[in-house]
Amino acid sequence: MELSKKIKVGILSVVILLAAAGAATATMHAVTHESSFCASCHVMQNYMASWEHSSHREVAGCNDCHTDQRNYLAKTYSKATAGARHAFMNVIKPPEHLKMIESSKEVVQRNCLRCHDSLVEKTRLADQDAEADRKFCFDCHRSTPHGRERPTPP
Amino acid sequence: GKQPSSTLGPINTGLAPDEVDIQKFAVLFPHQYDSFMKNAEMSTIGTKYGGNLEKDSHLEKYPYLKTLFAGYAFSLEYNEDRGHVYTMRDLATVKRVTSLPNGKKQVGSCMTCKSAEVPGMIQKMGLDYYSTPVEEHLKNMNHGMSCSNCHDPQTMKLRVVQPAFIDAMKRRGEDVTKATQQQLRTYVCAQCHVEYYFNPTRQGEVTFPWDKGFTPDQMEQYYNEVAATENKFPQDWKHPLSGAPMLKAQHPEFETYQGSIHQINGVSCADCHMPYEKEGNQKISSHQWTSPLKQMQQSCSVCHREDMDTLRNYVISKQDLTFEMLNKAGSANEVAAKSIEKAIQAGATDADLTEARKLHRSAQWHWDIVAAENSMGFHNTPLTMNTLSKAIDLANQATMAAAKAGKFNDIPAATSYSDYINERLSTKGWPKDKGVKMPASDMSWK
Amino acid sequence: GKQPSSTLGPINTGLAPDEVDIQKFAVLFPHQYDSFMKNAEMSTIGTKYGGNLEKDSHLEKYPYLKTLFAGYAFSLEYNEDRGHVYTMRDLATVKRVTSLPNGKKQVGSCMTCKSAEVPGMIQKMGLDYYSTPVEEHLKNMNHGMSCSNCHDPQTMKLRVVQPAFIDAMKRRGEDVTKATQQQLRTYVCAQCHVEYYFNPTRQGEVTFPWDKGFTPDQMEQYYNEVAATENKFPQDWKHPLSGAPMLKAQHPEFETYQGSIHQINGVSCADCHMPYEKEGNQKISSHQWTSPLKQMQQSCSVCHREDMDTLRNYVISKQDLTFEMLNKAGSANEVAAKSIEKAIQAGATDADLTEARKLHRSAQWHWDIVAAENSMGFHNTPLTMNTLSKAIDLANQATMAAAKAGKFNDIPAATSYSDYINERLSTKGWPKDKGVKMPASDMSWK
Ligand code: HEC
Ligand code: HEC
Ligand code: HEC
Ligand code: HEC
Ligand code: HEC
Ligand code: HEC
Ligand code: HEC
Ligand code: HEC
Ligand code: HEC
Ligand code: HEC
Ligand code: HEC
Ligand code: HEC
Ligand code: HEC
Ligand code: HEC
Ligand SMILES: [Ca+2]
Ligand SMILES: [Ca+2]
Repeated sequence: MELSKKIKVGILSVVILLAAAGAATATMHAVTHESSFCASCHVMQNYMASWEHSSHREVAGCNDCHTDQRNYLAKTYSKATAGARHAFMNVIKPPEHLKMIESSKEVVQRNCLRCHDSLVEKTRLADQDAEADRKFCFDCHRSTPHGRERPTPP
Repeated sequence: GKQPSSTLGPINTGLAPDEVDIQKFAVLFPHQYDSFMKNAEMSTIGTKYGGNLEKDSHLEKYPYLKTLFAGYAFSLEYNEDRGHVYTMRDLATVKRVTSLPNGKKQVGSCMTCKSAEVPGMIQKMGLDYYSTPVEEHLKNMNHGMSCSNCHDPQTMKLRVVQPAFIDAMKRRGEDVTKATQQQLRTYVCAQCHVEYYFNPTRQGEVTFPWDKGFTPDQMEQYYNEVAATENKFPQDWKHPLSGAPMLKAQHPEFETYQGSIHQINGVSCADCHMPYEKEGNQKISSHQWTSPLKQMQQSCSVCHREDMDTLRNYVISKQDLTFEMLNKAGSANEVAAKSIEKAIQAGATDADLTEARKLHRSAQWHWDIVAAENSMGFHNTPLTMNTLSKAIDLANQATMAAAKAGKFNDIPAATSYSDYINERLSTKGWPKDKGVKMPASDMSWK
Repeated sequence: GKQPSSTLGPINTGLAPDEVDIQKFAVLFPHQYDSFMKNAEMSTIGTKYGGNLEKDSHLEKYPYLKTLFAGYAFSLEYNEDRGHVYTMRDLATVKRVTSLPNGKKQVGSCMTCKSAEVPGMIQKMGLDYYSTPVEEHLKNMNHGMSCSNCHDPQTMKLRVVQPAFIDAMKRRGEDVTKATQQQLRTYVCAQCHVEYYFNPTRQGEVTFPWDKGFTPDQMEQYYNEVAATENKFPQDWKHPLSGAPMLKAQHPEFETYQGSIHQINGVSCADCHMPYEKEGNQKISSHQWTSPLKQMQQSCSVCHREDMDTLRNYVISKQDLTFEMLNKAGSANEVAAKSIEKAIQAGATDADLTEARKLHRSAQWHWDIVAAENSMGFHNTPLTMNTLSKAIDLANQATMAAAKAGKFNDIPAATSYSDYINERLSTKGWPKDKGVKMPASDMSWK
């Protein structure tokens, strides 16, 4: 990553934290709302690219799946903590291959259900909340929406 | 967190806790019931080694079985499995039950995996359930497999009821009544699709040989070191040609699956054999258990993106390689049995033959644990093939030991049945465009 | 959108079209060059059966090799492979080259996969290149493997230059000079990581036995039906114990890979063995070819989501099952050789032994095609295991045929080397926390 971008991101991460902590929460949400915001990071570009080719492109953006949508507070908290962590990691040393952390999985799973609950309402797919070996939607839907292969970003 | 409101949620069916009558469930869950009744459909379209075909005879397909099972009930009649609606019918009509020699009667233990009434009967009758003849039981029983084999009738939650399974897992240190839902999606099947024997010290109680582990070698060790001594179960039968104390393996799907690539990735039996399918705008779990190769769009394509014909061809190519080894192991076991017979005729004593018989028992066990498994190696190809290579080697060793004991060197020639077997395979249901579809058949047992 | 600046557009290096000197490339592509030079690093950390360890002796690890390769150069010295920077050094110092009996000189054909200079030499010398001794060639050659083995020096596009590969594929009807980029990501490796023989009718020209197909059975058929007759190549050597005309298999990575699950999914050698990695701020293809198990984050997690330790353990469990069969096949072949020897001593004639020798040749071929392959079954487990089961069965059949020919029944006992072999394995580089790391070693050959 070029230096100018590094600085931008550094500033951004500080802004995210401050904004969330302070009064500018609304502004933070506005900035981070678009999927293109996520893709402003180098390591996010693969995910942007695969999402852009998925059937979800028109119906769900990054935040629809990856941020906690239960209420405004949860949303703010999840954006702020995840945002700050990503920005931090991005400056230190972005890993070559990303994997969702456990708490992110819960968030995404809830979001799948947010949209598809009626489809699965006759099944027991949401019954396994607390179980360690629970199956997530994306354990079967392995290519939704990011495809299977995740080459390192160029 | 809070459950999204629209999922199935807690159910109260209002049924009795010990309800077994499938019709009572049918009214409440018509989709699953309809799906269940499709188990009557028979076809092999899309599958080379599996599918569902009425009484497709193993004895006819694999001619060497007559020698391998000589002197044992499995040489009377032994067929490819078919749908869950036929469990009672097939039990009631198979010659292994109806035509035992010398008026012998088949024991009740056989019912254990055929009807939803069994757990209740065991509760009532105790061990007498096992020793009562099948034909007695058949007269009194009105239900085959039903929803309650896997579901709690009141909540419809998955649960296991098979005493043999619960006990065997307990001996391994696992309390399966506390299993997670994900585990249960495999455990409900493991109630029946497993290797078993009838414990003579407990009136023939159905028992699973897992104390030392699930691999063919570990189960064999259990038979040799625990079942034979503690439970006085030295053998299933004595082979009339070789005089060896033999073991019979039965449908070890669950055991074979352990350690496979799908199992370590958390894939359950239900994921492949009960894929979600759409009924209107909702998903339900298919309750038509059959070869997933007949329905790969549902069973495989959510996880696998490759073209399903490519994947099917790959699976079949693995099965072909397994099949070739299986038949080699079968024919090598035939030679072993005949060689020991020859040694006996040449005057070898029991003492001379100890080694050869030990090898024969072990060789046929390793062949059978694959032959009796129903996926032609798919469920765990590396383990299956390793096992077959042992079967082949052990059978050859048995033959060599027999030659030594009988002091002969003109070892009986192995018969290659492959042309016959392949020919028969290609006329019954394969290739897939020729696959056989048959109408539903009689399910009654009275 | 705009191309990210780091991808390679059309390149004009300004180098000569036949440039072979790696230093000339180094200046232009320092990252790939640095990566290439890491091939000197030696370690087995993370891998049980592979890795890269200086002169790890196969003869010492598998004691039965002394019998199997008796009378042949491979019984002099035979080591685990190591990095591409050592090709010339290892060729120049191995006893198969330096210490042939009776002052025999190893032929130039051996250089073929060791240096970038070879294609140019063949162009200049014609078939004389192959018959000129290695030691002659070594004096004149200044380059080992280099970029030009796989890249066009002017454009850096992938291309193949090995005449044996181009010809063999042409005989199969494929023009590999027209191969796609994706194919080339495998074909560049297939120039060398393949089975070969030296054609006696063409001064020992390196030739690949693929006219009938890539499976062990198809290559064997080619050797028996084409090489033996048309090309007067009946054998690699005559086994001194059994008198059978033997075949030696060499590194059939490419052949084994055909039809595997990864191959049918379009995965190339480079995908696993040359994963993308970051060099500074650039993404490059790793040019450090070694066991991918040492770098699973790069090699596997691009496609596989499971935890890499779980995946590694699974891979090793498959390799363990393969390894067990491999050693059984090795020891069965030892018994076969000794049994035929015993029959000869007992007075069996060549005519009596025809069958036994045919079986011995075929048995050892099936063992060797796996033993010589470098992934311990990983590249194609089903095919590998099927092949080993044939090796075991054929070796046992050879033994029985020998017993018949020699009219004896006390067949030599098989030695189980497994304790020794496992013990040695666990002291050299495994388990992974004990893995051995060694400093780079000498690469020179003059
Ligand atoms: C339809 C829901 C959905 C949308 C929209 C979505 N994602 Fe994802 N995302 C997922 C799922 C599911 C996974 C986990 C994939 C897996 O484990 O195979 C994931 C994983 C990730 C990961 C972690 C890598 C991994 O494989 O675990 C990143 C980074 C990511 N997504 C970024 C994005 C970005 C950036 C966008 C928008 C451009 C986006 N996602 C849009 C569902 C979504
Ligand atoms: C400042 C750069 C940057 C931005 C902007 C960014 N990410 Fe990330 N993201 C990263 C880095 C770096 C990691 C790896 C962090 C780690 O390994 O802990 C990461 C990891 C992830 C992961 C996997 C780890 C986890 O938390 O489960 C997900 C999912 C993800 N990002 C989604 C998103 C989404 C959605 C957005 C937009 C709302 C986004 N990212 C915006 C840099 C960024
Ligand atoms: C914001 C709403 C929303 C979220 C969140 C969402 N989806 Fe969807 N999804 C949709 C809609 C709408 C469609 C139909 C799109 C179409 O057919 O073009 C769809 C289509 C699908 C399909 C069928 C098409 C395909 O791509 O295979 C699958 C499977 C699916 N979603 C799974 C998931 C999973 C798994 C998640 C969570 C990781 C998820 N969805 C999250 C709205 C959503
Ligand atoms: C990854 C998918 C998958 C999983 C998981 C799986 N199976 Fe199978 N099963 C198959 C395939 C494929 C076949 C082969 C069918 C054929 O040859 O037509 C098969 C065959 C069978 C058969 C024989 C079907 C027939 O047509 O006669 C039975 C019985 C069976 N499996 C039971 C089980 C049980 C019990 C489990 C869990 C322990 C299980 N399977 C797990 C895919 C799976
Ligand atoms: C531990 C459970 C279990 C026990 C005990 C059991 N079975 Fe089965 N049986 C099964 C399963 C599972 C299948 C389907 C798989 C197969 O056929 O391999 C089956 C299939 C059958 C079939 C149809 C296929 C065929 O073999 O012709 C018959 C008939 C049958 N069993 C009879 C019996 C008899 C007789 C006994 C007692 C000697 C018995 N079963 C004991 C589980 C069991
Ligand atoms: C051999 C075991 C077995 C039998 C018999 C069985 N089921 Fe199921 N059933 C399952 C499994 C496994 C699931 C998936 C549950 C899960 O994932 O939580 C399931 C799921 C269900 C569900 C939840 C919704 C769905 O479709 O996923 C209902 C309702 C249901 N079954 C009804 C029935 C009825 C009615 C019968 C009898 C006609 C029946 N089942 C027989 C194993 C069985
Ligand atoms: C109560 C015992 C029992 C349980 C529980 C059970 N099975 Fe079966 N299964 C049988 C028997 C018995 C047969 C053979 C019926 C026959 O051939 O008459 C059979 C046959 C099958 C077949 C062959 C059908 C065909 O098309 O050839 C499949 C596949 C199968 N079972 C899968 C499963 C799966 C998956 C589960 C768990 C979800 C399961 N079974 C649970 C006893 C059981
Ligand atoms: C065990 C595997 C499995 C799991 C877990 C799973 N699904 Fe599915 N899903 C399937 C299968 C199989 C289908 C295809 C059904 C069909 O085509 O009939 C499907 C289809 C779908 C579809 C597409 C339906 C259409 O219109 O094509 C959506 C959306 C979906 N699932 C969402 C989800 C969500 C949300 C979850 C988690 C709550 C989930 N799935 C969990 C196996 C699974
Ligand atoms: C719930 C997910 C899931 C389902 C359903 C599933 N698989 Fe798989 N399959 C996997 C995973 C995970 C692997 C391991 C490799 C990987 O990570 O992709 C795998 C590996 C394989 C392989 C390579 C290993 C081997 O056994 O040779 C084959 C072939 C395969 N699957 C076939 C099938 C077939 C056929 C079906 C349907 C009958 C099926 N799978 C259903 C997840 C699944
Ligand atoms: C899907 C990944 C994958 C592909 C594709 C692949 N390999 Fe491998 N290769 C492996 C693994 C894993 C091993 C085993 C390494 C070990 O045991 O440590 C291996 C081992 C090897 C070795 C021995 C390495 C050593 O440590 O001594 C060679 C040489 C090799 N492969 C060459 C090839 C060639 C040539 C091709 C293409 C025809 C190929 N490989 C394709 C994964 C792969
Ligand atoms: C078709 C290409 C090819 C030809 C011809 C060839 N090699 Fe190799 N050689 C390889 C490959 C590939 C490896 C690495 C894989 C392996 O060792 O199995 C190798 C490894 C070696 C090694 C290092 C490992 C060991 O075996 O000790 C030596 C030494 C060697 N070759 C000598 C020779 C000699 C001597 C000849 C001629 C008799 C020869 N090579 C002919 C391709 C070839
Ligand atoms: C054994 C074969 C082989 C050798 C030797 C080799 N390369 Fe490569 N190289 C490849 C392959 C395969 C690729 C991937 C090309 C692709 O996918 O387009 C590659 C890619 C490259 C690229 C393109 C950028 C990249 O990293 O993907 C450059 C530049 C390169 N190699 C330079 C070199 C140099 C310099 C040397 C000598 C020091 C060298 N190569 C030796 C096989 C080889
Ligand atoms: C010009 C011939 C040639 C080409 C082309 C070639 N190799 Fe090799 N390879 C060799 C030789 C020779 C050795 C053994 C060197 C030694 O042991 O001295 C070897 C060794 C290896 C090893 C073992 C390294 C270790 O750590 O033990 C791997 C892995 C390997 N090659 C992979 C590949 C791959 C992948 C390609 C293609 C991208 C390739 N090779 C192309 C000749 C070649
Ligand atoms: C370019 C993609 C790709 C790469 C890189 C890759 N794989 Fe795979 N792998 C697959 C696919 C595709 C399958 C087939 C099953 C499926 O569809 O998931 C598979 C199947 C497997 C299986 C199950 C079949 C078997 O061989 O037992 C294993 C194990 C496996 N891979 C291990 C590895 C390892 C280890 C590596 C790294 C050395 C690796 N793979 C690299 C794509 C890949
Ligand atoms: Ca049994
Ligand atoms: Ca050769």
